[in-house]
Amino acid sequence: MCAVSMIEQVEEKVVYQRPDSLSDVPTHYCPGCTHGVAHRLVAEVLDELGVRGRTIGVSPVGCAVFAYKYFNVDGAEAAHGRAPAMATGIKRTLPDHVVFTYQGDGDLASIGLAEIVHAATRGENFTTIFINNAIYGMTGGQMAPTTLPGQRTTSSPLGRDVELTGFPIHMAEMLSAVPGAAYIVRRSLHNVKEINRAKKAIKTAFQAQLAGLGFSMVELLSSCPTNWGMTPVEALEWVEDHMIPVYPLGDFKVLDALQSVAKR
Amino acid sequence: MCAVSMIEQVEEKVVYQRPDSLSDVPTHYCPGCTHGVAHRLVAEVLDELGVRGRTIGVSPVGCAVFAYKYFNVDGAEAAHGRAPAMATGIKRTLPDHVVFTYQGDGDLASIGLAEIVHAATRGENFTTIFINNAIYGMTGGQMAPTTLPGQRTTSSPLGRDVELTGFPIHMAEMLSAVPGAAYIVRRSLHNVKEINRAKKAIKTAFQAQLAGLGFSMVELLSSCPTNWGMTPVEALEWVEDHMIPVYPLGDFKVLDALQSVAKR
Amino acid sequence: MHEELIFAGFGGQGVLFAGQLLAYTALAEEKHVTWIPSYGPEMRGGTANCTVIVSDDPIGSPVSQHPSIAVVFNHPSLDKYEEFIRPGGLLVVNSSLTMREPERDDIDCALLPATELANQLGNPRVANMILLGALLVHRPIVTQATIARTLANKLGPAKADLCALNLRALERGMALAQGDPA
Amino acid sequence: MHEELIFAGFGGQGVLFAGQLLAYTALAEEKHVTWIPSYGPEMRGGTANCTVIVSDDPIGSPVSQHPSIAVVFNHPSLDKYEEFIRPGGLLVVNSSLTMREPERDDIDCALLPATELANQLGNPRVANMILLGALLVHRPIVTQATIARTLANKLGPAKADLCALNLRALERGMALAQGDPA
Amino acid sequence: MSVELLKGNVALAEAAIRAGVEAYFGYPITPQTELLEHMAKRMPELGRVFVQAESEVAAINMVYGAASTGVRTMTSSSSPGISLMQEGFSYIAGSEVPCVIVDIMRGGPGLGNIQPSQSDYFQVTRSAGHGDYHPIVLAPASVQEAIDLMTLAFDLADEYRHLVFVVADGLIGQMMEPATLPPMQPIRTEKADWALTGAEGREKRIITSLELTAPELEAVNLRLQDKLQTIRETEQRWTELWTDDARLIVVSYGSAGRIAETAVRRAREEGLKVGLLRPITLWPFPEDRLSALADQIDAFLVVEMNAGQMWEDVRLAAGGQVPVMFAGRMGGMVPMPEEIYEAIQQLVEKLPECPR
Amino acid sequence: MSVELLKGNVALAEAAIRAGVEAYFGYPITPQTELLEHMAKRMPELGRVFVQAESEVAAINMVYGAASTGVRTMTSSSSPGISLMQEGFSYIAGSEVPCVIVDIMRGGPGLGNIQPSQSDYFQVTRSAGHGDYHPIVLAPASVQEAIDLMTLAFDLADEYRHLVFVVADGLIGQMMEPATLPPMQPIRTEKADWALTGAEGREKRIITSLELTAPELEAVNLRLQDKLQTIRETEQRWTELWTDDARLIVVSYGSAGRIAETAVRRAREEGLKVGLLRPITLWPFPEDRLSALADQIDAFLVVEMNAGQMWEDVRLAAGGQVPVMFAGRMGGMVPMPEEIYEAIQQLVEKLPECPR
Amino acid sequence: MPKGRITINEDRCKGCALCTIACPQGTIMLATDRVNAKGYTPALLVDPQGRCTGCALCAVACPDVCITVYRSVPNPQAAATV
Amino acid sequence: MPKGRITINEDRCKGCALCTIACPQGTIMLATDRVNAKGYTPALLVDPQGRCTGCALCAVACPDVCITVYRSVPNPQAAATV
Ligand SMILES: Cc1ncc(C[n+]2csc(CCOP(=O)(O)OP(=O)(O)O)c2C)c(N)n1
Ligand SMILES: Cc1ncc(C[n+]2csc(CCOP(=O)(O)OP(=O)(O)O)c2C)c(N)n1
Ligand code: SF4
Ligand code: SF4
Ligand code: SF4
Ligand code: SF4
Ligand code: SF4
Ligand code: SF4
Ligand SMILES: [Mg+2]
Ligand SMILES: [Mg+2]
Repeated sequence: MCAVSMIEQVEEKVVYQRPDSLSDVPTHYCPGCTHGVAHRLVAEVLDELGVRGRTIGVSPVGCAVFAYKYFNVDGAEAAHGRAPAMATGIKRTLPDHVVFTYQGDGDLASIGLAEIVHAATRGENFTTIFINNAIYGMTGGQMAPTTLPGQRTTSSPLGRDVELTGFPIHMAEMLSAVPGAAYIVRRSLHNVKEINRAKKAIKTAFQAQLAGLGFSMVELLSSCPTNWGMTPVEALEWVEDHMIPVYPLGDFKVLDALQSVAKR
Repeated sequence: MCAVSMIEQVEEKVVYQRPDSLSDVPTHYCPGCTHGVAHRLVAEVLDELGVRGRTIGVSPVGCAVFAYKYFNVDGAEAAHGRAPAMATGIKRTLPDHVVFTYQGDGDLASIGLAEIVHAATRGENFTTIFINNAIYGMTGGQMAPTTLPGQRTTSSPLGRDVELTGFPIHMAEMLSAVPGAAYIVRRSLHNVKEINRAKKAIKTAFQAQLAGLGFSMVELLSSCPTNWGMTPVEALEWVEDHMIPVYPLGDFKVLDALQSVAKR
Repeated sequence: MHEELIFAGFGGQGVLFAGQLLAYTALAEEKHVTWIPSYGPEMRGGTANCTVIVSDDPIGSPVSQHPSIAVVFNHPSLDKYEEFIRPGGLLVVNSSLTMREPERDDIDCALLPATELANQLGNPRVANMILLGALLVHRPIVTQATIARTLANKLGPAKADLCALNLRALERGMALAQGDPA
Repeated sequence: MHEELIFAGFGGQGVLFAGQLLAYTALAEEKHVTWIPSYGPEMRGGTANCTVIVSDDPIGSPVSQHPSIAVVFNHPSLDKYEEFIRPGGLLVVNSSLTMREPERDDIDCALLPATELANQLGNPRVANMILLGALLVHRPIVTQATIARTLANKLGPAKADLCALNLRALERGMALAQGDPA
Repeated sequence: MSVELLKGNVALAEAAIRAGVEAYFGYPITPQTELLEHMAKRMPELGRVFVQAESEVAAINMVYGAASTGVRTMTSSSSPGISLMQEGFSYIAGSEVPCVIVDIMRGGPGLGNIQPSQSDYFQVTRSAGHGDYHPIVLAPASVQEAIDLMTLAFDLADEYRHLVFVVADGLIGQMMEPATLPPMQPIRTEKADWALTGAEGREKRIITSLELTAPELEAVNLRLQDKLQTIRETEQRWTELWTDDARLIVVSYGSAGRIAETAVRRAREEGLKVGLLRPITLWPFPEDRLSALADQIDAFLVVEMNAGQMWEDVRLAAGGQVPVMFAGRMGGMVPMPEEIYEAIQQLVEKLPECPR
Repeated sequence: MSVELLKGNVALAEAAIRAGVEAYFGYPITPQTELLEHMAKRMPELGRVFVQAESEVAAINMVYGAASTGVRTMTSSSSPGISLMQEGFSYIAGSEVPCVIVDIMRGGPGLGNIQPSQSDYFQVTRSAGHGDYHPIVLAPASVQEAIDLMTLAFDLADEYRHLVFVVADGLIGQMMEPATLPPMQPIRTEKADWALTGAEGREKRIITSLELTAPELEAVNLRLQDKLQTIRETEQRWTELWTDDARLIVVSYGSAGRIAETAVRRAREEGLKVGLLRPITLWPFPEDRLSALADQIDAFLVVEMNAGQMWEDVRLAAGGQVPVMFAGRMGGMVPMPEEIYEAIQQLVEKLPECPR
Repeated sequence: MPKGRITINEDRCKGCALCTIACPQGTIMLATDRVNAKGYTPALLVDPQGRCTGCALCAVACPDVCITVYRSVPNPQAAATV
Repeated sequence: MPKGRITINEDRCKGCALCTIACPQGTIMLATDRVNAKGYTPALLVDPQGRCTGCALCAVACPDVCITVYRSVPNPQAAATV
């Protein structure tokens, strides 16, 4: 009785629901793939900053190729690795708009390396969300430049041999050395705490862009249960146990100017 | 008289002459262009290491496009910026041969950025001679990624504007961060002392390759009197006064293993 | 004889393997045969399909818009393929993972709770064999004997038990299909 | 009238400018005209050449394998172009920087120590005008008056002195050419 | 509109500016570099976008991005650079955004040289990248025509939401010739209804060339083919001289075309019944006019600075009615009027006396 | 040689290995990835070179390097990746080093999709890069033929020091079919007299595509054109069925060709006088045989998985003697035997009764 | 301890179980008895004792944005009557 | 102080003058009276007092490898006779 009357005396409010910047459609991602989490975080940030209506997203070629369907903003689908060049063309002609690229590690660190490094070097004022899952997801699990030493992939069946293929490439570190970069950090999506930290970073990156400070990138360690051959839960453990030791989380470049901005 | 008899009593020996690894042909370089000096140093090193007969040089697209004519070794002419990829193909099939690329800054740092970074990342065991003259020489003096802030070029007629085009790119520093790199240094060709230091570095780079230690690169600050609009002598002063402050000379990566090797 | 078959379900259900086993067996029986999977990003979301064509004549197209036989391992596949089957064709359904009956009345239908049956046999992964068994009862494309031989070759002596289990599942499927009056 | 001219020398000798001035002047005199430089890596080593075609008819090819006139500013250019001039053509030579006489006897030749003369006039860079002057005596393609006007327009009032100097050089070249019996 | 002495590359750049190009992205390459250099000077002056890209691959993808926002945009390059842009062209064609590309062709294959050549006719007319499409291709034969076609190029690009190439070679790019520039056009203010401008207060818009299922992608291709068919029917352009009573017609474009004109004029002076047809659109190829002429004449002579590429188009248009001969030079060699004249002469001698 | 059930992509890779390929360089792309993956497994096992390049641009330039040392080398990709290799192809053609490229075409333009398509026919036959040349192009219609042509490809590449393409699509690349692999060939030990091997004890050797002056580059091009002419005269390949008494001949290659065969067989069963000609070399195109057939028949029907590209070659070969019709699908749609049969039927009805 | 509840969009759910490990109250589990139209076993809130606090950690973890979270807050005027 | 001399390949010389500033003895200068076949004013050794030490700095500085350097070394047996 009492309990019942209690309930009558309280009202319920929604504390979590889908952000407006994320279209209400199912994604094609595999079960437990954290691409979906990354999408949601970006969408939440666009909502919070109130820039949905003047944002243009550039999708990569990779599993996120359909990102333009999922983000509820104007979008373009770039050629493999060329999202930073396409974003340059967009941002230069629409300097007051918010422009971001969403790229995988094959897209950004392999075929698109020159484009991302030069965009950062020129200090292009857009934001890049970099999904590092240590593999080529869409094409079925080949080795990426980010693949861990010894990691088995369909193009390194005996495990990545560093003698023949070299060591993993560290994009956040590399790009942080470039003067044109304003904000370069690495985060992970393997648990709720890190997901929340990742969201803060994404927000700061977009704030850097809004403040016109130059190139900003958030590298996100992400899972690929399908091509890693794990359950989604195992995959998150693998991110924590194997990826983070190779790809330490942290802030690699934060312009002083940002300290103030990020406060907003 | 006495002097005369003196002279009769001495014999004369050649202390300097053209190295065998440099073909006895005139070059097409402009008067005072230090590309010629870089060529000679590489040739002298190949002679001293006695590897001329098993060396393959890869020419760039740039003023050094005819390097294959000048070096008295087997040679290939790569596509613009792709010399590291071509060298990878050559070295992988001829692992016991000595392979080097000779590239300008437009070739290596602009269009060919992905190829050089990935060759270094894979630890390809060849040597790169990188001629940084802060300009696109062959095409008539356009801005390069290495062009100094404020420097006037035919594509930055009011001087390089860092707001729009970013700051100069530092390849030696960038590549030194890559695990696959064994030896990465920057030298200059603006006077005899530095020329001699440059030669030592070139020798060490080739020794690193002979020892199978991985990727080696010597960045050489070089002059372009023609496109800088200076006399050859003024151009060397400009290297010293303006380039070196932006591109500090030094050793950015030297594998410990090399200390011993270089002694040889 | 010319049959165009589609096997459709999730990854992990042995969909592609069932198709390949049929293809290898048809080859052993010296028939013309092609096998082709659905490939690329369609795989995202974990669906797995393949088309097998078995014929007495050389095969032109290895893909088919109107298969004569569809073997559906789950509900989405039922929804996707039922309509495309040629009239007079055959639809084999894993009723364990489908939430409705087939609607077509111009085709033969065989419904088996293959996943449950497989669980009874101790391994959910052999549901594919149960469905294949039912298929062969309705359309004797290849003989049980050749399948047994082919399977033995493929799995090799090391996996003899697995082979046995698969054959039991095949027989289970055949038995059930004989029983039911489709 | 249809003349195909080649101007050849080093960079810095005003080779291209001489050609352009002629082209602008011909345009002012409403003739058909084209100007085209040799371009690209040929520039390495500092050579500078251009081809000017002046004609009463529309011009097809702006380049010429057999020019009717060659103006050579230095020795290498003399060696390179003498042989290609059409019979009956004209060769104007800067004898200050050439180490031999022309060999052809089926063409007109005008030799002037243009660099020395220019130095006498106080500026080695006007050797080009001296050679141009000589050229116009032998082949009056355009009038001195129009050149003067064109030059004034190009250089503008700011550079009046330079303009004057150039014209003096032009006249010097014409005078000499009139004098010499080529 | 005063007549000036203008360099082809500079004229192309300034004509684009006056046509309202808002963004230029390019990478230096001889013999088109003066175009980029003129843009480097002028675009910032005018508060417009100039970016020297890190490569041709980047340049064309920057163009793709800028074009997606609905501004007039362009790039320029030469043969090897155009090869590197192939993927980008294909994406642009698939997404149907308008842009203009200038290709100042040089001798190939490979690094080849920088001399004038027309050896990339197939590359631009047949397959500017993978997939089923043809860009619109305009070929000027003079500096003045280069200016006029540059303006047309932007109008066609916008009208059809398609790529338009302006192709020439070092002769036209490097030459100075008397020409007149058009007045400066105002920059368009209103944006097209497909352009990416931010989804504020409207449905979001997408620029993509991706269609995962075959039926969807076939539909896209059918639409694209319809568009190309319309272009084929409405945009064939050419000029002709002395074709009315000609027995032999020389077909030649661009630099080769202007040189051929000298040869044909000479042949007419000699009383030979020779005409000239100079295609201005290489795609759509002026096939209708050529087929019509094929009925009236005894032969075509195709003159190109390549091994015989447009030759195929002329043969297709002639449909076997009359012989189609070819005369060409390669590797940067420029055919001289004399040699073309000789080719004409020899051919005319072979021709049957005809009643007409 | 036992018959196995082999996947097209895997069969291509293993056939290349057995043909003695010493170095493979590639970048993943659907629908050819299994080829790269097979190489990743097998090449290291055999102590041969496998490198997953950072991009297709890098891959083709690695091939260029390896080919310069005189080893058998190859790469594989699909449409967008092939577009990125255009510059590299052109350099390889200009330097005349042998190599093999596999192109498993997909629907375009742009990213398009990964479904089977033949829409890059022009790209491979007309202009694999800038400059005047054609690569040799082989088009298998079955897994067995893919194996056989792979071996041939390396032999032709070496014989002519030229690029050889093996082109197919997802149907053949992804399909498993019964086929037999050839025995493993020993790796060649002696090197060609142009290969870069180090100048010890001999004149140095150069691999380049650069010729600065026009006369030199024209000479190079004339040599190249001679070589292509020889190839044209000696290497045209095709198969034909029921052409002897056919009134209508269907011309179709690769996947479309095998499907067309089903339709033509059906038509024969119905008593229609229809034949099939399936080009195996797309370049050189079997034009001589087609011209000969054009005399005997009433019409050609071209069937392609594109908007009509080989169609041009058939029209050129037919030289206007007989009508050349076209039926095609695009965007990854695979024509079904039924629809091809219908096209045949309709066409046959239109054909004039002929005495023969 | 605030009271909460969640609703899960079963059709969107891919049964990845990431929400189940994210929930500190252990009140989410995957269905064992059925699959959704996509063929996945959807997640369910199983919270007889009303332990869900509405902390939304599950929603933060869900890659497919299937979860909406509600939290009960005391109704002021009701509070007044207490 | 060792004695030296140099020979300069005049046809190859481009008159860039880099050798002239490299020479510590100041014994090299560019011709003023003539140009070579390429049209450049070649470098010359002007060393009446034999100040050239054969240090080869000029050769090291020359981009066109025009300079050959010789150095006189005491002839042992001659030395013996002294
Ligand atoms: C030019 C080109 N090359 C290759 C491909 C094939 N391809 C598609 S996605 C992809 C890599 C995807 O990996 P990644 O960028 O890491 O994204 P992920 O799928 O892992 O999120 C490749 C190689 C292509 N579409 N285009
Ligand atoms: C694909 C391609 N793009 C552009 C060019 C034109 N090009 C030739 S050399 C060169 C740059 C040369 O500059 P750099 O590499 O710095 O060499 P340098 O001449 O200064 O020694 C360019 C852009 C080309 N040949 N190929
Ligand atoms: S393949 Fe990997 S990255 Fe791609 S959707 Fe599946 S899990 Fe995610
Ligand atoms: S242009 Fe510059 S880099 Fe090139 S040769 Fe001349 S001086 Fe040297
Ligand atoms: S809101 Fe919190 S307590 Fe409730 S189900 Fe989600 S995670 Fe568990
Ligand atoms: S996390 Fe989302 S998709 Fe995964 S099981 Fe839970 S509700 Fe379903
Ligand atoms: S060797 Fe030494 S001293 Fe002699 S000229 Fe050369 S630099 Fe001068
Ligand atoms: S450095 Fe060499 S090229 Fe220059 S002036 Fe001296 S000798 Fe001549
Ligand atoms: Mg990835
Ligand atoms: Mg440079």
